[in-house]
Formats: sequence, C-alpha cells, structure tokens
Amino acid sequence: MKTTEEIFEVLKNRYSEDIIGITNMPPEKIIDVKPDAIFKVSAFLINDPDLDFDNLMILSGLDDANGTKTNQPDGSFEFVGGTLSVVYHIESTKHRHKLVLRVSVPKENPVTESVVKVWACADWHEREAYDMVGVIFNNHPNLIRILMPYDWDAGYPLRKDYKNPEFYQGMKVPY
Amino acid sequence: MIEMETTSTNLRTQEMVLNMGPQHPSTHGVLRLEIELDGELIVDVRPHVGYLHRCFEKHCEAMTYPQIVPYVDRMDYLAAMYSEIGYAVAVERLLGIEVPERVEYIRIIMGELQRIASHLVAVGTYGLDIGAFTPFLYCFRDREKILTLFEMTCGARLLYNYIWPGGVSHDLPPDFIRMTKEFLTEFKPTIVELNNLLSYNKIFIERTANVGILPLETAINYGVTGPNLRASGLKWDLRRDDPYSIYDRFDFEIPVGKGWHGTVGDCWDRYYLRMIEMEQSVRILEQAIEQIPEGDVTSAIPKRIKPVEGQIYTRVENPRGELGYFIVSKGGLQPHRVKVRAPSFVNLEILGELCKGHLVADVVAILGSIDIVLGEVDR
Amino acid sequence: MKQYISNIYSALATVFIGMKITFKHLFVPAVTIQYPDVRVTLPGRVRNRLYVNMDDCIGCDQCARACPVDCISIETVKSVPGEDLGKTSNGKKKALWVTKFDIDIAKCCYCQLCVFPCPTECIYMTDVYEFSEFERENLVYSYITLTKDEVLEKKANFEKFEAEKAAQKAAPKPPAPEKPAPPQA
Amino acid sequence: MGILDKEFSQENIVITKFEDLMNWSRLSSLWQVGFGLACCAIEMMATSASHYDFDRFGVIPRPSPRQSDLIIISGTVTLKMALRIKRLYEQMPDPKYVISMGSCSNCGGPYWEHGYHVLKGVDRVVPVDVYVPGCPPRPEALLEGLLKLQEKIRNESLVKKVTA
Repeated sequence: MKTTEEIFEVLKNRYSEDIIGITNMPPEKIIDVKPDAIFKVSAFLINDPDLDFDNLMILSGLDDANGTKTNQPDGSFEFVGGTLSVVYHIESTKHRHKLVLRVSVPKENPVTESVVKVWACADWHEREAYDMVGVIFNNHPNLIRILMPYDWDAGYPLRKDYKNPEFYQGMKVPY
Repeated sequence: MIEMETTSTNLRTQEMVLNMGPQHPSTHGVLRLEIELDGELIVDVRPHVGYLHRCFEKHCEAMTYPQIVPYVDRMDYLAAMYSEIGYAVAVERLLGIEVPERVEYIRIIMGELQRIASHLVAVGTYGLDIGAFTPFLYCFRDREKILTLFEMTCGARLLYNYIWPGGVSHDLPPDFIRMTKEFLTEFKPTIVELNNLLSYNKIFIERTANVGILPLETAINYGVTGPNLRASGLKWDLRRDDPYSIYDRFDFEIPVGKGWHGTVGDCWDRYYLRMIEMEQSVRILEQAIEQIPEGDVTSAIPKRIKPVEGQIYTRVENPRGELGYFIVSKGGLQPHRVKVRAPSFVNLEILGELCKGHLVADVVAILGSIDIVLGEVDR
Repeated sequence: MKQYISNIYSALATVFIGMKITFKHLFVPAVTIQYPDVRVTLPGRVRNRLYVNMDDCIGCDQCARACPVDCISIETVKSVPGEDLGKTSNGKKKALWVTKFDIDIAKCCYCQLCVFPCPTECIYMTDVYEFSEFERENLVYSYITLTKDEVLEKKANFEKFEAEKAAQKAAPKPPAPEKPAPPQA
Repeated sequence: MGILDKEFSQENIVITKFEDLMNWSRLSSLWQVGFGLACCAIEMMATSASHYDFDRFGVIPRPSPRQSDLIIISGTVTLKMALRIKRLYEQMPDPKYVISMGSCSNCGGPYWEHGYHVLKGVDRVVPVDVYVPGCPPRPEALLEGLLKLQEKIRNESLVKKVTA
C-alpha cells in the first residue's frame, strides 16, 4: 500500500526528466507524464514487485478545451491550440494501491504511445479514445474507429467544438 | 484470407470469414462478429461493436447532474438500478456528502434485487442460446416478480430514475418489505429447481464444460471483472475489496470458480457462478430487510449540484463486473467529461482469446457465458 | 465402454429430472395475463403518459427546464392589469396566459423529473399506457385551454398594453399617479 | 396482364369474402423477425415470455427475415445500424409490417437533441405502420400496438392495397 506521493518519489528518482509533476484535482492526485515516456513508465509500474500495477481500470481520452476560443459566424465555436489528455487509472490487485497518470498532448499533433503491450485491455480503450477524441497511439496494433462507423469522416465527436454533419450516407442526421 | 504455400507438410484448407450479426438471435443485441474459420475451427474472432452507440458521454456534457440519471439507466438496461448506484456514489464522493442510513439500505435492497433480475436474464437467455427453452420462461416469470416490486416503488419497470445523487426519489411503499419477504421465500426453491433443470443436465454440461477456458493471468491482464473473473478463481469482489455503501455490514460469501465439471474458468463455471451469486444476493437481502432503519430518504438530496473543480473515478460491482464512472468537473452545473468503464465493454474484448481453437457452435456458448449487454458496450 | 454407458445413463437421468420439473409445472396455475380481456391494476406510482391539468398551471416553465429531453415547450403571454386569471387549487395567483403547452410524448423518456419541481402539482404521470398511433404527428399533445383566436387576442392585448406603456414613458410629461401598476410576474 | 385483369378491379362478393379470409389469416399469424435493438428489446422479450405470451396472438419470433411478416424496431436506431435495418426490411417478403416500439425508434427519443450517432426516427429509412410510445413501453402497450396493427390489416383491401 503506497500513496501517490511515495510512488511519485520512486518515479521521479528513476525517470527524472519524463515525469512532469503532480497535479491536485480533488479528491484525486494525478502524476503527469511526458507522452513519449508513458510506455516505459507503465512497463516499470507493472514489473516492479513493490508497485505491481497489474490492472488498468480505465483509460479515458479528454478534450481539455483550454485553447483559444474563436466564435464562428454560424454560431458555433472552435478551439485553436490547447491540449488533449489521456488519463490512466491503474491499481494493483495485490498491494491494493491506486494511481492516476495523465498524458497531455497538443491538439494539433495528438500523438502518444500505446500501452497495449503492458495491459492488454488498453486495446479497446485506446481505440475508443482515438475514436472519440482523436488521440493517436503509436505502436497500437489496430488503431481504427470502434464505436462510430469506419467511414465516419466528420471528426471526433467528443471534442468540444465538434460539429455534426448534415447527412450520413443519405440519411439526415439532425432532428 | 491468408495466402499460403501448400506443401505436403503444411496442407491447409482455405480460410473462410463468417459474419455473425448484427441481426442474430444469440448475439444478445446488435453485435457483429467476424469469425475467421479454418474448416470448422476458429482461427480468430473480431467483434465489431458500436451498433448501439447512443452518445451517452456527449449527452452528459450537455446535462446537469440530476438530468444525467435517466441516461445512466439506459446504459445497462438490465441492471439500471446498479448503474444509478454507481453514478450516485460517484457524484456523492465528488461533492463529499453523506447519505442517510435508510437510503443506503434501500440502495442495497434495490441493487441486490437488480442483481438477481439481471442474472435471471443472463441464465435464461444462456439456456436459450444452448437450446433449452423452458428455463427462459421460468427465469422471466421470476424476474417479473422483481419488476413488480420495482414498479410499485418507483413506477417504472425497466428504467427507474430512482436512485439520485444524495438519496432516492421515493420512500419504500408500505407493502414493499412484506412482498420482498414473500418473493424471497418463493424464490429460494426456484434456484434449486433451475439447477436441476439446467445446471446439472448432462447435455448442458457437455456443451459448456471445458469450453472457453479463461486462465487467471489472461483475465487480469485483459481487465476482466465480475463473475467472469471470479470463475477464473480470483476472489475479487468490489463489494468487499473496495467497499462502497454499507456492504461491509453484511455477511455473505464470494464464490469462486472451482472447475466443478471441467477446468477452472470454463463456460460452465461462469454460468454456475451466477447461480451461486443469486443465492448470496438472497442472503444479503434477508439481512438488509431485517435491519432497515426508519428515516427520511430525501433530506440529503442537494438542491443544486455544483461540484468544485476536480475529478474522481469510482467503481461499483455491477452484476457484470466493475462499473466505473470517471467524472471531471470544471466547476459548472454540467460535468466537463463523464467516461464510463463499462464492464461488458472490457469483458467482450476477451472473446477473441476465448474462442480460438473452438468450433463455430461454441461461439454462441462462450458469448452467452460472458453475459454482455450491448447498451453498455456501446453506450 | 463403462464411461460410455454411464454417460448415457447420466444424460437420461438428468433429462428425466428436468422433465419431472416441467411436468410438475403443468399443475401450477398459469401466470399469463390474458391482456386485452384482463388488465392488471397498476400501482399508484406508475409512470406512463404525462398529463397536465391546465386549471392549475401558472406557466412557470420549471418542468420544461427540468426535462432532460426538452420535450415540453411552453410559451406564455403576460396578462394585462384588470384581467382576472383565477387562482390555482393551492391558492397561487396566476399571472400568465399559457399560449402554448405542447408535450411531444414521442420524445418523452418517462423519467418523472418534470413532476417534482412543479409548484402547483399540475403536471403528473398517469396510468394510461395504451396510446399507440398510426401517425407520429398525433403523438404531440397540446394541453392549452385557449383557442387559437383567444391566443391571438391575448397577444394583441399585451402588445397594445406594452405600446401604451412605451408611449407613456416617451411622453414629455410624466403622469406618475395615473400609471398602471406593472404586471406581477 | 391477363383476362381476369379487369374482372376484379371493382369490389364484389367473391373479392370481399376472399379478402376477409386473407386478412384474417394474415393478422392471426404475424411472424416477427427475432430482432432486438436496445432496452425495448428486453420488454419485447418479456412480452414473449410467460407473463404476456406473445404466442397467443400468433406472433412467433423467426430468426430469418425471409420467413417473417412483421418487424418490431425495438430500440435506438443508430446510423451504423440504420442501413442494416433497411436491408433486413427489404429482405422480408410482402406483405410486411413495421411496428416502431419506444421513443427512440419513434423519433430519436431522449437522444434527439445531442445524439450525433442516432437516427431520429426509424421512419426515415423504413415505413412505419404503428408507433408505440413509451420508454420502454409496457408489454401491454406493445400488445395494444399489435392489436392496432391487426385492426389495420383487417381493414386492408385486396384491390385498393397500398404497399405498407
């Protein structure tokens, strides 16, 4: 049983330049990791016998909506810049401790690394994050849309500035 | 199709791709399976989901916290009460509020009744998949009694909007306790009856035992939870291992798969575990009904739910496994992001692994034993 | 061989046990509800079609705001002074003409969230569940008691009143004592 | 087309009696496609289970659309699914009937406003005969919708038949 601060110390000592810091989002504490280091950090987390994070509870993609908001003439809006995040909630079934990791990528180039080789269940979660928010996971075995149709080309629905198309394959989409 | 050089040592038939679904009676909804076959042996199964993607997470971003509850119901429609409990617990922890004692008891009674109802559907339709029609009728007959209990409590049969963040919408009706007791006394012999009818039937055992074996290591790595994980032999139940509500006050057992008729973690284990879980739910219900205190049920419901900036991930033990809600609040009346860790979504991922090397007919048996709800897979 | 025989035996035996249970159920009273002839009495809290008692509605729009689906649309016109709209059954004074109260029951999700905030308890769910239709347009229910002409009349009245008020404001001499009291919201 | 082409263009005693027989046989053995979409499918299952017993009305679920007369669209129709439903409907032999069960398939239901992936009413892809409101409708409501459909079939005319 370890607290987030203790695990943060362990990680900081080992990967000093890849760990950005610890953010407090009450009631949770998040460890921010650089996008290109998430694979090796998570591989360390699962393999280290003291930590042994064997269960990825949830992997979620987020649109932080922190860019500059520009209003369009038709009443909609658009975010320029800003970040997309991927949040990993992991736990150890043996030691019963939990950890929250976060990776933030710029919206213009949302590329991070896949953790499928560490936790197999990340496969569909990552596909969903790609499908909904548009984060691209390098080294993912099969990164295609999962919930939306494969030929959906109107963007990523869970981004805050998503605009729905008028028609899809001849069917009217809005009410 | 894979091109292969045919030699005398490596003689293979041509591989064939078989599509199952989205309209297929045994896919439990709208799931499409792309099955790659070598003769009658399965090489790979690729599930295609999303045929019921109802944009739950987008709706959450446009609704206030109480307005989300009806949408939460529609996610796992076989266990709507439990989805509500999960959501209510998440919002309460985000706000940091306590709920009255009576509310906790009501939630547990509703949750366990819902677990029985959900397992009855799972068992009944599993029988239907395998080819036994009678258990389906018996299961639905008993499920109807639970639905009557729900209907007299909150007025709806399937999608309740009953458990709100901070409380429940109505108090229990006066007859509820008596009728629940009656139901439990009637239901206990039914489990025995169902076991005799289906579980110990030799034909049923032949179809399910030693089929679709899920080893424990694989199960944990794939994030499988709920009865499917317990059937593989790990005593992991969030009601005890990550307690929420007041489950720590009750005396119940967590059954694990023992490989009664085959190997640990086969389809029969997964099926039979649900039967034992229903017995345990009856045990919890009997205790809860005896202990339930008097009190007000709506006093702790906040007038206006507006959490401060923060985020939380909470999880509860749904009939299908770990149901988690990840809520990010940016301090508004609406959440910034709600993401659901649906147990069926994660459990379905294992299907490809389980089916490898089996026959086509076993796909139905394996899929039924995982017990998925497509509304939850696609959300 | 022994295994073979015992397999056959156990298959027959377990099937026989199952058949025995099925046979026993022949003598259990049937649970089927013969629907069109027999109807079950529904419990008091049952949630089916929405109903609005317009005599009590004060047009406060709270139900429309609580609705997650936005299936209720309400439009109101303020009454001009001197018009008496009557009182609701729990003594609230009405001040608004409700010129539109439409519920698109096809969109409704029967969640009952609109019922709780209503101050006069005029919107509630009934036990009517048999209302299927051949046309979808028939599923939009209008509950207003005013006729079309009356609605136009009320709107015109209010506009006239507004215009008069604006004219009075614009007038150079402020006739303070004669100014009618503003309508109570 | 043939000699008898014009003979039966007007209603007469033979036609009407034959019509009654046809309609009666059609309405009392409506075989439905065993096809569930979402929450309403559970109520549909409950309708065919012991308490409500769909079989009393001659409704038997068939696994194949080619053997069925009736399709009950029970639940949310998504854009991904809509084309499959259209195809299923086209595979059914005439005469075919459609019951739209529940708010979602009537007009998108709770998902009509923000549902980017929900078809707002199944009548945009297939013609609907009876709309059963409810979310989900009680089994009785579905039965009532079925009775209404039977009423519609009973009044159908062989001569003036409009394809459903």
